[in-house]
Amino acid sequence: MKKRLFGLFLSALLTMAVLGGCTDGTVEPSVDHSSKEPTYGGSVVVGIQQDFDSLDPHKATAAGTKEVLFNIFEGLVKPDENGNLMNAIASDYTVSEDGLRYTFTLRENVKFHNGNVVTAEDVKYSLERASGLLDGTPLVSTLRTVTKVDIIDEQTVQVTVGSANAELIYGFVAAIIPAGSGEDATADPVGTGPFSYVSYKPQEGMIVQKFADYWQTGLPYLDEVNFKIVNSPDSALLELQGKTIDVYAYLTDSQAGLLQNDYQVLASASNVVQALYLNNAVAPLDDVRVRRAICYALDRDEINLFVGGGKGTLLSAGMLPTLKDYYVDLNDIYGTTDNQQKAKDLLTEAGYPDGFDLEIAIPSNYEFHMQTGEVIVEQLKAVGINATIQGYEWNSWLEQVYNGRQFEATISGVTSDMTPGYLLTRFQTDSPKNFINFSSPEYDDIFKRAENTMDLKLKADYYAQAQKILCDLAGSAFIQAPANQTAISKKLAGYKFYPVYVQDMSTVYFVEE
Amino acid sequence: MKYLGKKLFTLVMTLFLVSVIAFLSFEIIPGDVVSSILGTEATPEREAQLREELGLNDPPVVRYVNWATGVLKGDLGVSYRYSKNMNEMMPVAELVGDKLPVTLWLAAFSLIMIIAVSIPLGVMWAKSNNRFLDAALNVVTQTTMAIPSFFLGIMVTYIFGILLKWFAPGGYVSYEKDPWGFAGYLLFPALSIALPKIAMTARFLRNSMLKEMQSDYVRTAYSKGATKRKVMYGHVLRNAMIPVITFLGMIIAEIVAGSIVVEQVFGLPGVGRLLISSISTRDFPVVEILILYIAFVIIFVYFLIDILYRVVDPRISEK
Amino acid sequence: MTKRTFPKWNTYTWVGLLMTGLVLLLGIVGLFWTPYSTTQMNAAEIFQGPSLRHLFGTDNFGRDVFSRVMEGLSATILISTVVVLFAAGAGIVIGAFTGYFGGVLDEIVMRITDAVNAFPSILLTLVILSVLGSGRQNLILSLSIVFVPSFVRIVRGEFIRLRDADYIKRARLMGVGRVRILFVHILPNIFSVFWVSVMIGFNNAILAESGLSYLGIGVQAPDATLGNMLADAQGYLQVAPWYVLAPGLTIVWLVLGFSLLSEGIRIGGAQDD
Amino acid sequence: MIKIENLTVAFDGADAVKNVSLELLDGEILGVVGESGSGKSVTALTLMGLLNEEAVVKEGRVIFDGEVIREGGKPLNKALYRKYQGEKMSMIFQEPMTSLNPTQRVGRQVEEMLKLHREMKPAERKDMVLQTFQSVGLKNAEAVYDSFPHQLSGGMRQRVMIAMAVILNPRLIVADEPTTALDVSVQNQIIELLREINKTHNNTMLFITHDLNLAKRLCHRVVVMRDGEVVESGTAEEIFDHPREEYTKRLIEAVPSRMNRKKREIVRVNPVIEVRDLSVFYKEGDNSLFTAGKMRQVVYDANFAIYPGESLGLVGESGCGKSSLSKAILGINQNINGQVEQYTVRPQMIFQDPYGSLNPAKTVGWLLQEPLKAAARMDKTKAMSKSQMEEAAYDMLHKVGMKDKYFHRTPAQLSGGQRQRISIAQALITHPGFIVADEPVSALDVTIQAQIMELMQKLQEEMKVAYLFISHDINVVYQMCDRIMVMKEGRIVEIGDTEEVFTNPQNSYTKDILYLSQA
Repeated sequence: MKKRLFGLFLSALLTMAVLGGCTDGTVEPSVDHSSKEPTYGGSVVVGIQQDFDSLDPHKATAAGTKEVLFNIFEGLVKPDENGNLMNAIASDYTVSEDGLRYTFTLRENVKFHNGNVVTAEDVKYSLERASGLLDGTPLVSTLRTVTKVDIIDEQTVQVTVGSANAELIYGFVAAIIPAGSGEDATADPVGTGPFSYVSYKPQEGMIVQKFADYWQTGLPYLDEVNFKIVNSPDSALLELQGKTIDVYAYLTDSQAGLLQNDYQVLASASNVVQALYLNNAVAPLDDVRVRRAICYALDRDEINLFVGGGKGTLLSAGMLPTLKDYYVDLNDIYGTTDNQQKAKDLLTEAGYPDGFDLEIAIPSNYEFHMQTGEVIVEQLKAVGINATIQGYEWNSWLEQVYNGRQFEATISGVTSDMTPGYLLTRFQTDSPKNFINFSSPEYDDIFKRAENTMDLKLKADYYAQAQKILCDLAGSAFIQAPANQTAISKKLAGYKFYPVYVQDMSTVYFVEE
Repeated sequence: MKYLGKKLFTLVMTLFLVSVIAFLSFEIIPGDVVSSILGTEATPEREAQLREELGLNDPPVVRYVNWATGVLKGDLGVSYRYSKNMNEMMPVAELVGDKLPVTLWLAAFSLIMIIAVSIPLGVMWAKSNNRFLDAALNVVTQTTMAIPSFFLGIMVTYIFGILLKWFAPGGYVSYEKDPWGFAGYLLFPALSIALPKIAMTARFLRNSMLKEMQSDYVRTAYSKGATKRKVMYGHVLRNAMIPVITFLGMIIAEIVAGSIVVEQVFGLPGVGRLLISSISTRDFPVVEILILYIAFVIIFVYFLIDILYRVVDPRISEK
Repeated sequence: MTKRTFPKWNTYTWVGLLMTGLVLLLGIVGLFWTPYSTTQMNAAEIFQGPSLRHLFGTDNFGRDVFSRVMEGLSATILISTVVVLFAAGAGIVIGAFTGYFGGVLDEIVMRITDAVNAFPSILLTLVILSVLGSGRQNLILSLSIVFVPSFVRIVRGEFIRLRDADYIKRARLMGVGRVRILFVHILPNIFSVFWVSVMIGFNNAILAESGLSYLGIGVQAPDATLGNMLADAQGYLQVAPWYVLAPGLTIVWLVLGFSLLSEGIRIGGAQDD
Repeated sequence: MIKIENLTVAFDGADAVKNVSLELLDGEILGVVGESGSGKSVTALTLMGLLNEEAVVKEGRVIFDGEVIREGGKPLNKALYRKYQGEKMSMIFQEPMTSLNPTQRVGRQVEEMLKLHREMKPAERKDMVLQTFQSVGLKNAEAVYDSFPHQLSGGMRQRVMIAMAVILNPRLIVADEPTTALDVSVQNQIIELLREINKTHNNTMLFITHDLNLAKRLCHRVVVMRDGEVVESGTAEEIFDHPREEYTKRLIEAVPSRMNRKKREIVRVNPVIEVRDLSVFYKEGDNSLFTAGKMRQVVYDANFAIYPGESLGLVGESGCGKSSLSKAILGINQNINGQVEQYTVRPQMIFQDPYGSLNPAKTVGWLLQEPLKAAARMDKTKAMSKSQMEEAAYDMLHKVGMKDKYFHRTPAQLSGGQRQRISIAQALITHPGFIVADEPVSALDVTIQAQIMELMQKLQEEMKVAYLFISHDINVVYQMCDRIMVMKEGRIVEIGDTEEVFTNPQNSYTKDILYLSQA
């Protein structure tokens, strides 16, 4: 596996390493502990794949860091396992009619790990720091529209934003930290979460311990959690077999099979959109017929079978089924198996009856994408397209493909956060993240309308239209949301799957033998 | 004194060259630490802020000079990538100081294994007149040397860890926490490093001894009525060890400087792994120091070998 | 005592020749023909164990491992051969001049090779591969550069040894040109030593390539080399051991064959003296 | 009494010693004389039980004081032999440098004899070693005791070897060419030491040598061997004064002596080379950027000239500057003061070692044509066609007395004498007027030596070439040279007509070496 080298530094684009929420009951624990009583105490080792990019909750961007910091830091609101927001440090909040003013009421007596009670000062400081009001640089980009944070009284904070956005509330998951701690050079991470920070060692991991004064009484169960950085998927398997880790969330399909008897192995859909992303600005991919031909040529059932054991969820546009209010199933448009005749016809029509050469750039540290690439090359060969794989080191891929847009096609995964707009915003013509150079005035128009409405129904409708346009114009050849398989020790129960990228250890407990 | 002066000059020259090459490499390779940290979530503001924080806006020469003067003053700088706490980055000295013992212990363990096994084995092999044993050892050592290092590591893990359960793969414990557990775990990676080197050293020693046994002074020793044993240990071994010392030196340099692959296979948080990960995250301060460390170790070991050579071989010091 | 021009043949030479000959043949045949397609995937045949139909079983895409090993062999052999040719060629030229003439040039070249030697080869490889992009040619180029210093050392040592030989002194007295002395008079005399180091270099190239593949900076799929296959397969060690063992043991076999061959040549050469 | 009876020893199936019988009487020095390959060393090593394992004793017996210690067809009884080795028989080897362990102090190496065979306290052992050192003429015994072999001179090393051999006062001492690697004056001292030991300790000595003069001087009885067989044996007088066998006669005749010398008239005008006030220096230390090499002077103010067709002999001990002088003349060493004027085409050189002076990768034909090619490249007027060159090469091959079939052979397929012929041919093919011959016959057997000297003289007549003939053997020089030049410590101490120098030496050093080399 090539994951060895760079496996530790994956950024938000992680695919296999993504914990996805599956709220529609696809999670079927192989051992049912629900009848058993939770016990308190104990220590658990959780295998994680990435090293920490920062211990500052506002500066951390890597999904692998956020999944752990979730246990230490909390925002005014926080996500639950159903993809909804629940109140955390805020006990309640209201949004003004025009969507420009958010008023939060703070929960009483929420304590930081240092023993201090969270005050309105702390909240104001944290939000100003995250939104860039302190030094001009927004650390949490969703909060960039925040213009003012006011303390109404000791328990109330009002946030004013420059433009209305129904999805902005998701930005308030940003961590609340003690006032001034962002400038204190020697500060250890201090938050209000169920676990408090103990130590961190590069390349080894982070240890956290139970926070006794956690505001949700009864939580957490465990005394200590060791988030241990695992070197590679292969060593993760060995460590699971050697019982040196208790929880690991990023199994490959063959590993899942091996562990079936010794662990509770749970599958869930991830929050990643894997696609053969096509650069819409270069010939011959600038011709919509060619892009459609590629979509017809792919046999996504086969890809799913080969690289994910058939457990992935097939996609046809850039939206995830986990965001169920906004997702439309468009798999019928190009079909889930190959339609070679249609593909060839389209190619002929576009003036490429004999196909063409296509270079697929893939970050080579992602075994999953590399393998997908191997399958796709074979499938494209059948319609005459001579595709080759060019592996890139992750950083080079970022620079040349993602940021530089110097590529023809690439296989990658885009991770979603909780906001439905996140996945679709990048396909606007002038979006800085529009690395595929997708350009459709119609799409831009629809997306703008969706963004500006506070009516969620209407918003969902606009998003559905946008997905249809994206699919119809074959902006890229979308493939799947890969399945995510997690191994959990049989001694543990209470592990919850989230639709976003977190490892919530607060509800995990040892069962009585 | 002059000898020392010359050696010192060579050391400094080489270290300087190495640091420049490393610096230039970082200028050339695509991708930088900023994009590495921010990944796909980069915004222009954050990028600019981070660039400013890390001092990446200065021209390359200024950055190199700043870095070099810092190092000369004993300030190894801070990592671009690893945090010490919420707001501070990890000082390179602390980071490397934390990882170095792992690598050094690993090297020490393997070296002990290599010396403890290969020297008796080489002597026994050279002494033996048994054709079958000779051929068997030849094939076994050749085969050991033909196994790619990571494949050997995987096999060791699989056989000793999964099948025999003599150790828990990945169950590395820090040397501060549990020295015995640490040592017990290190045995197996050390074994994977040592196996091919044992084969190489034993072969080398054996060949060296066979060559020495053709020497005139061996005949002289026999003419005194000495037994083969006395001749071997009293005369041949020391002379045969002279070239072996150089050979061992190369091996020491190799394992102290880079047990990269084995650290990777066994999940040891040593400097080899740190180097690889720091290269891919473009963590320049860490990479520079590690490369200088490796270069220093290599040159220093060769220097020690040179001195040892003078001790063992009286002919050299006279020249 | 008469001296043979060719080293004496012994068991090592024969066994080594047999072993390398077999895999070389497989590799060469693999360039033109394999029993099955090396890329065609077959969902029905995933992870079939070794059988008469699939000698080394099948992989995670249902491809025939034996066919892929054949293809990988030819790629590995090609890469290693080119690397060694390049490195040895450069080693001869640089080593010859520095060894024979010595002086400031020698001092500079030795300092540079010292620096390259003291420089982690993986970093060097990564730098070159990052600058040029990954791929076969660039891997060859970077490995070659990493391998040059060792050849320079060997060649240089031999030229230093021979530059004061009586017959070279005589050649100088005759007025033979310097370049001719280097390459016509001295060079043929270092071949026995050189040949052995070429073989060792060949083996090191194979092992280095597989090591780089393991670290993820080697040749990329689907361009199979043995090292690359081994690195890809190791995740399936417990599911499909044959998939790992096939390329792994082929590497061992190939390297062992060359080691035995060079051992045979070395012993044969020693017996001649 | 020590006896070797009907000994046959084979290597690789070929008999190296055939049916040899020797008898050593108590107190005598028995010389075994022969050229290389005569089996003399193999006989001695068999006697000592030191043959390596490839050798097979097919037949015969070795009897030591009535006990059979080695018998044909049986393997070596190592345990039995160890009782004799060191205690009752010991050996002195040819190369004291390599025969001593380079990494052990010599005192300890001699002491090992005592450790192996005597129960003694360490202090007693050391005393005894020091005493023995003094008895073999090592003056500063304490210092020698603590020295490593490389810190001693050649003569001292051989004395250490002798001390080792005599310390247990064995019945038999085998000396295998003990003086060959040494300078004449030291050689003489060692011979005298051996003679003295033989007299005082009255032990038996087997003295192996290729040098007939030495045998004549030292031995009571002499055995002549050839191709593994004994040719003739008898008392020293019988053998040297009344040889019966043809081979013995030839051997004795081949030894250069002051008898057979052709006199020639040389016209000394227009020298081929003229040397004026030549001083030669050597760089010390390694050639690096950091150490500006120190210069050591090795030749002081040499003045001489050599004329066409003349042979000038250069005599001196090792390290006296002979080789440095010759290299300076040829321009190999450029660190000189003074002048060297050449009046001929590129002078060539013939070296001592016939194995090292021909490129082993090439054929004889190529080696002979290479000088022509080189000459043509430097001077276009000398360009020759391929066939012309080949013809010249064959011609030269014939001139040095070799047949056409050797044209395509490599040096490895030639004997030492043949190689030296090719060397000469290669040096002469471009018709240089002057050649430096550095010990050209020293490494050769006497009979071959005579042939080569004859060849060189013949070619000198034919080609009018001048030789600077360097040798440590003054008798060889006497036979070869018209004039003689004696060097000591970098200075030419005497130069003059050969007859005159020999009959009436002016310098005391010249007198010494003339005396020492008298048989």
